[in-house]
Amino acid sequence: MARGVGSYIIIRGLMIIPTILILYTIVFIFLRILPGDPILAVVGTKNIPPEQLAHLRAMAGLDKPLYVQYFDYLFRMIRGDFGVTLAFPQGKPVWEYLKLRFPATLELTIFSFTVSVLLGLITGVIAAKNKGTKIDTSMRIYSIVAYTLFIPWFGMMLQYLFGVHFHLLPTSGRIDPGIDLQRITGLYVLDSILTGNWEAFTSAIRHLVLPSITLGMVLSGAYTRLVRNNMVDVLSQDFIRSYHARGVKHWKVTLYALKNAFIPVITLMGLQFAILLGGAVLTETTFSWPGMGTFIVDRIDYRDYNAIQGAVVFFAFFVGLISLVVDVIYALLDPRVKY
Amino acid sequence: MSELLRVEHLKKYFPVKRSILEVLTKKEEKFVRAVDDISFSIERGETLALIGESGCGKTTTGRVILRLIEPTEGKIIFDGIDITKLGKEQLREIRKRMQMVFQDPYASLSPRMKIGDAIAHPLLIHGLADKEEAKELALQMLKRVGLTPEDEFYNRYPHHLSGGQRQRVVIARAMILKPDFVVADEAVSMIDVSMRASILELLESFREEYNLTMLFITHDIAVAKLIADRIAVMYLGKIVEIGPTDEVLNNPAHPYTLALIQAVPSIVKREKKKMIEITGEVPNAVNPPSGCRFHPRCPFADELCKTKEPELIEIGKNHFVACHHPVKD
Amino acid sequence: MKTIIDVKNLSIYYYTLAGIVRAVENVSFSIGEKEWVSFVGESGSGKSTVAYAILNLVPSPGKIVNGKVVFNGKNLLELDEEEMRQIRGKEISMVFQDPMTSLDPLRKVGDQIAEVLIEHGAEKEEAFERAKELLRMVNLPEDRINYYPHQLSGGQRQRVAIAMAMAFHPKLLIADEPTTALDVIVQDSIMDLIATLKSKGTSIFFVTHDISLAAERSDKIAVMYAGKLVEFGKVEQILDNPLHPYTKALLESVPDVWSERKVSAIPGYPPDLRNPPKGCRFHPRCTIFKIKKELHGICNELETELIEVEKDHFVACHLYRRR
Amino acid sequence: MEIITKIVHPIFEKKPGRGLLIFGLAIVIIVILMAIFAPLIAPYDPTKTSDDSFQPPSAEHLMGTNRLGQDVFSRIVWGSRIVLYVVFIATLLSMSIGIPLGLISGYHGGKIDRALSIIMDSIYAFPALILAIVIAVVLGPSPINTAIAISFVYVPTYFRMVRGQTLSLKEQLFVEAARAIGARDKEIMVKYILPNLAPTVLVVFTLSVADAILTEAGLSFLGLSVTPPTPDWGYDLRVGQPFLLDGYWWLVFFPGAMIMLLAMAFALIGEALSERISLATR
Repeated sequence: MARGVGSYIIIRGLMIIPTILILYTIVFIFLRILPGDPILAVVGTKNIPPEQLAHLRAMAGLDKPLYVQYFDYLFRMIRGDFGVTLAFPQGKPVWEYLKLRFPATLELTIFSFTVSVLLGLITGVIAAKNKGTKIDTSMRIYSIVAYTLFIPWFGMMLQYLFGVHFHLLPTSGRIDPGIDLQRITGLYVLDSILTGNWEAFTSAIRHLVLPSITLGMVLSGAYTRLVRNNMVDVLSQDFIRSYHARGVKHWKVTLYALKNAFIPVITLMGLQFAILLGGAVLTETTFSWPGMGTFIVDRIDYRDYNAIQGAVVFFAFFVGLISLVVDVIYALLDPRVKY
Repeated sequence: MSELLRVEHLKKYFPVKRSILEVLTKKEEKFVRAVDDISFSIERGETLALIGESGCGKTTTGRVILRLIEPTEGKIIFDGIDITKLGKEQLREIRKRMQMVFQDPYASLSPRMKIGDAIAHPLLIHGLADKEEAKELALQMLKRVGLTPEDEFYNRYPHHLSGGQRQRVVIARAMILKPDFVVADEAVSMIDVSMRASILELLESFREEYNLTMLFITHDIAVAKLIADRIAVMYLGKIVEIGPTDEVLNNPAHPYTLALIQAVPSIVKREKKKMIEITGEVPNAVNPPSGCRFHPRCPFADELCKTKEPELIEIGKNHFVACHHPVKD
Repeated sequence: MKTIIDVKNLSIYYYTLAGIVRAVENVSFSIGEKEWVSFVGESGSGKSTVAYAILNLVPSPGKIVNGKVVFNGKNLLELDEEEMRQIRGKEISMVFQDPMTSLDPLRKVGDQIAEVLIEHGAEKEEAFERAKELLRMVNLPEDRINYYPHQLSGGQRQRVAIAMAMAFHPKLLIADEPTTALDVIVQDSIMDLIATLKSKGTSIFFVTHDISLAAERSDKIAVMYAGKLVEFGKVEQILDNPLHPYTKALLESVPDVWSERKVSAIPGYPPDLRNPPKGCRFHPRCTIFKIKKELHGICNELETELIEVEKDHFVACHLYRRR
Repeated sequence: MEIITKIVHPIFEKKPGRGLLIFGLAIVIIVILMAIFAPLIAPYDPTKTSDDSFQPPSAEHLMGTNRLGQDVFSRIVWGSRIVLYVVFIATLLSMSIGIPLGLISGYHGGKIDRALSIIMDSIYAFPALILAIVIAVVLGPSPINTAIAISFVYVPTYFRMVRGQTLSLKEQLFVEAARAIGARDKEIMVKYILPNLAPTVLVVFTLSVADAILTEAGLSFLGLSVTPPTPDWGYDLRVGQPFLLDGYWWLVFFPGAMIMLLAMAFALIGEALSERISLATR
């Protein structure tokens, strides 16, 4: 059994390679093959000395034929070299930025993810247990409204309410300026726990509240819906009725139903995580959160193609990893999955 | 009487789905031997019932004969033509003469097609009528199968109809081309008991009208008795016994046939005495037992049965059995 | 004979969006000790709904609108949730139609069997020992306790379901079409198992659409049509001397391996129970009603009542009205 | 007239989801009318600046004015044009690529199907907004480019849905029945599979429009869709944000509320439709 799971993980891990390659290729095609010279875009003017242009091209690796560029970049990336920035500050390894920015995004997404799953589970189970009543309808409307919330707008409304109006919570950044926190993982909450820095811990949590509620709530809608529908479906199944017919206690049956209803939700979690990352770009921009999203947006302003490519391909790796984790969890929970 | 359909050494193996791990480690590909070398023929105007438990390959046999799925091996000779060799267009031509009635009337009609159009469609596909004529013929057909008022039924969708009514539509669609041969796959098993007889009557009436030849696939021996001239019993992809209906039912020669008949509940014969005690369940068709496939469950099995596969031998007039130790009464 | 369960004037309606479906109307019957009673009827006749009502498990949107289910001197429909739970699985147990869906796919068979015992007070270890024993009793190897349901065949799963139902020597077993999804040979063996249970003192409430299956091992047969109990009596009474026109027609429509008679269908279709026919619910399909003009104004107007025409033989038809 | 009642009647029929459907349709129709009649509805020129900056909502300026003294209400009215234009072009494009591809790929199967599926799955698994950002950056800010960027990321949605449905429909007995009566592949796809896809396509259409509205707004919020001074909801939100902390809430409240309302309207229609379909097929 254990060996089965191990080799399943390896095989599934190998299967994310084509996914990453495809995304890399798409991004490469868009950024390199479509018309427009990225260097000129960075510089923003055509009046630039030819030797400087040539230098920039060489730095970006643009002086080689396309197919060489394609494989060159691919192999360097596997070694963790994501190229260098083209725009200010020129020539800095993109990896340096990713190392700095990714933990911020990860922290935000972990908290938002937790918020969304918890909210979705609670609302979904409530709706299913009250199927066909007004409560069910209001949960359904909640799921639609949550799903269609526009992140920046919702974020700003929360900022206005809790930041401007009540002065309860900070509206931007990850931590109060002036707090000194030793960086270990880059996840501030974790780092502050590890170093026992409670001032930093409170500050980090307070900064996380609004962004993660914003992002988490928007994504909870999909869970509400799926949990509700699965739960209704499972509750109407024979095996639930036969649990009751065997005199199994009510709360236990609910638990078993929830377990069965949860299995399809795991698949959704993988897909939702991707949406979460997309939403993180907007959330980070809204809350000036120094993560991957704001990094990409900053680089857009400079038209820094190298940096954008690096960040996006990095995202592709991350998405692939998440889908792997999700599949493994699924296989462990559902005995029907064959490794 | 002449022969209309002859099946020779027909095989259908389905590959077993392998997991990614198994594909990558080059684990040997396995097959479900759904139909494993069967031969039989049907005379013009005759009804042959193919009976057996689920998974014995009877439904696969029906689908392969119409080439709805491709056979792995063997010949299917319909009116002198080996249809396994036909190309796409030739096959379409011959399908005018070979039709099918399906088990599940809830699934065999497109939910978004009016039932009248569903009945008329075969005519249009084969260019046998223009739209007007096809509609006229479909209306007549609706009336013929008892769905009246027919112009009202024409415009209904399947979900407005009961199971019995839908099955009439399915029969009408199959019969509108006036076929020579029909495969009826469990045509009444999903219909409510009180209406089964009327569906059988309907099939019977078409059989008389068109001198239909029929392969009637069923798990219900009582139904087979009602409609069939001959019965073929399948077990694990093989025909184990074939013969005239009364012969097979009253003098079953294969122990499996005997077990099957004895298990059928009856109102007339309520008191049961067990003639044969069989054990276990139908084995996996991926690795069927050696020799006679029934030997692990058969009370009469000996060494011979484990090693040598029995062939169909004639034990009475037109009555064949594949058993080393046929049951005698 | 001692009565095990006594059902009186049971009515169950389904409150659907499309209207109120009168699935069961005014059904009364009783089952004696060690008695096997088979409920026969077509789909939609309400036979399964009656079965669920005994355990007060009618699926939503169904509601028991009237009636009593008296068991051990108590009306089960008035018990609170905990009292009812104590009875379910211990004194009355149930086997469902589709063995593919009646076991939890995520839990091992052994855990599910042991749970019944634990829920009714057994210790954990003792429960697993007993689970193995129960599996042996239904002719399954005891190592099956470590299997998941999807690793078993349909027949094996139904055996597991019966094993669970046998856990406490229940007074009553409710079997809702337990063999419909199975092949004849397996069906026969499952019927044997149920018969074993009966021989140990359990009464059987058996639901089936197949009257020939009911013919074999039952003591009594109850025929339901469109939510009503139309005839109830001993097997010989029902099969050899059917009184209700529906019972007669039903018997004539069933093909039988050992009979040479022709079969004939019952004309027409079962009624829509949102709007059942007035009077006798069978009258639109009844051939006698069609022929006998003098019944017009009676069968299509007056409600029928279940009348005892001979000892133990009840029928709900105006032809047998007390005059 | 009869045709109109035929279309309108089923909407008002008393079935579950009627309220949602009517509410959603009403908002969509209002926004469409707003876009068509923008010159008549908007009281001011949306791009004309004035000295009346940061005016709170009043009778004169229903939704106040922004930093440049432009009338927020007029900008919202005109902004509806961009949103609808971008979203409908994008959806149309992704549908016309995704649906036929999914149908053919699912029906015929084989190597091409497998290759297409892997590609589509990869794109689908990736955050749509980030991919749209990359494409929008490369193509440059203009409504049509935004539409292309959005359409690219929604092709997999249609492809996967149509392919999946086709795969399951293909296994349905009625498709086998169609083959048994001698129907050709083309006839099976057009007459038997496509009509049965229609309801799901309709639902996915409304939901993906809702999604596309949010993506468009997201892109323009990041400054990737239009160039100033074109009125656009997402862009106005971006421009208004720095002044939120000063209490000028109306700069962001109204444009954002419109984005959400429109997206919600489509999602509600989709919800109501899917409920009706599931009821009808039961």
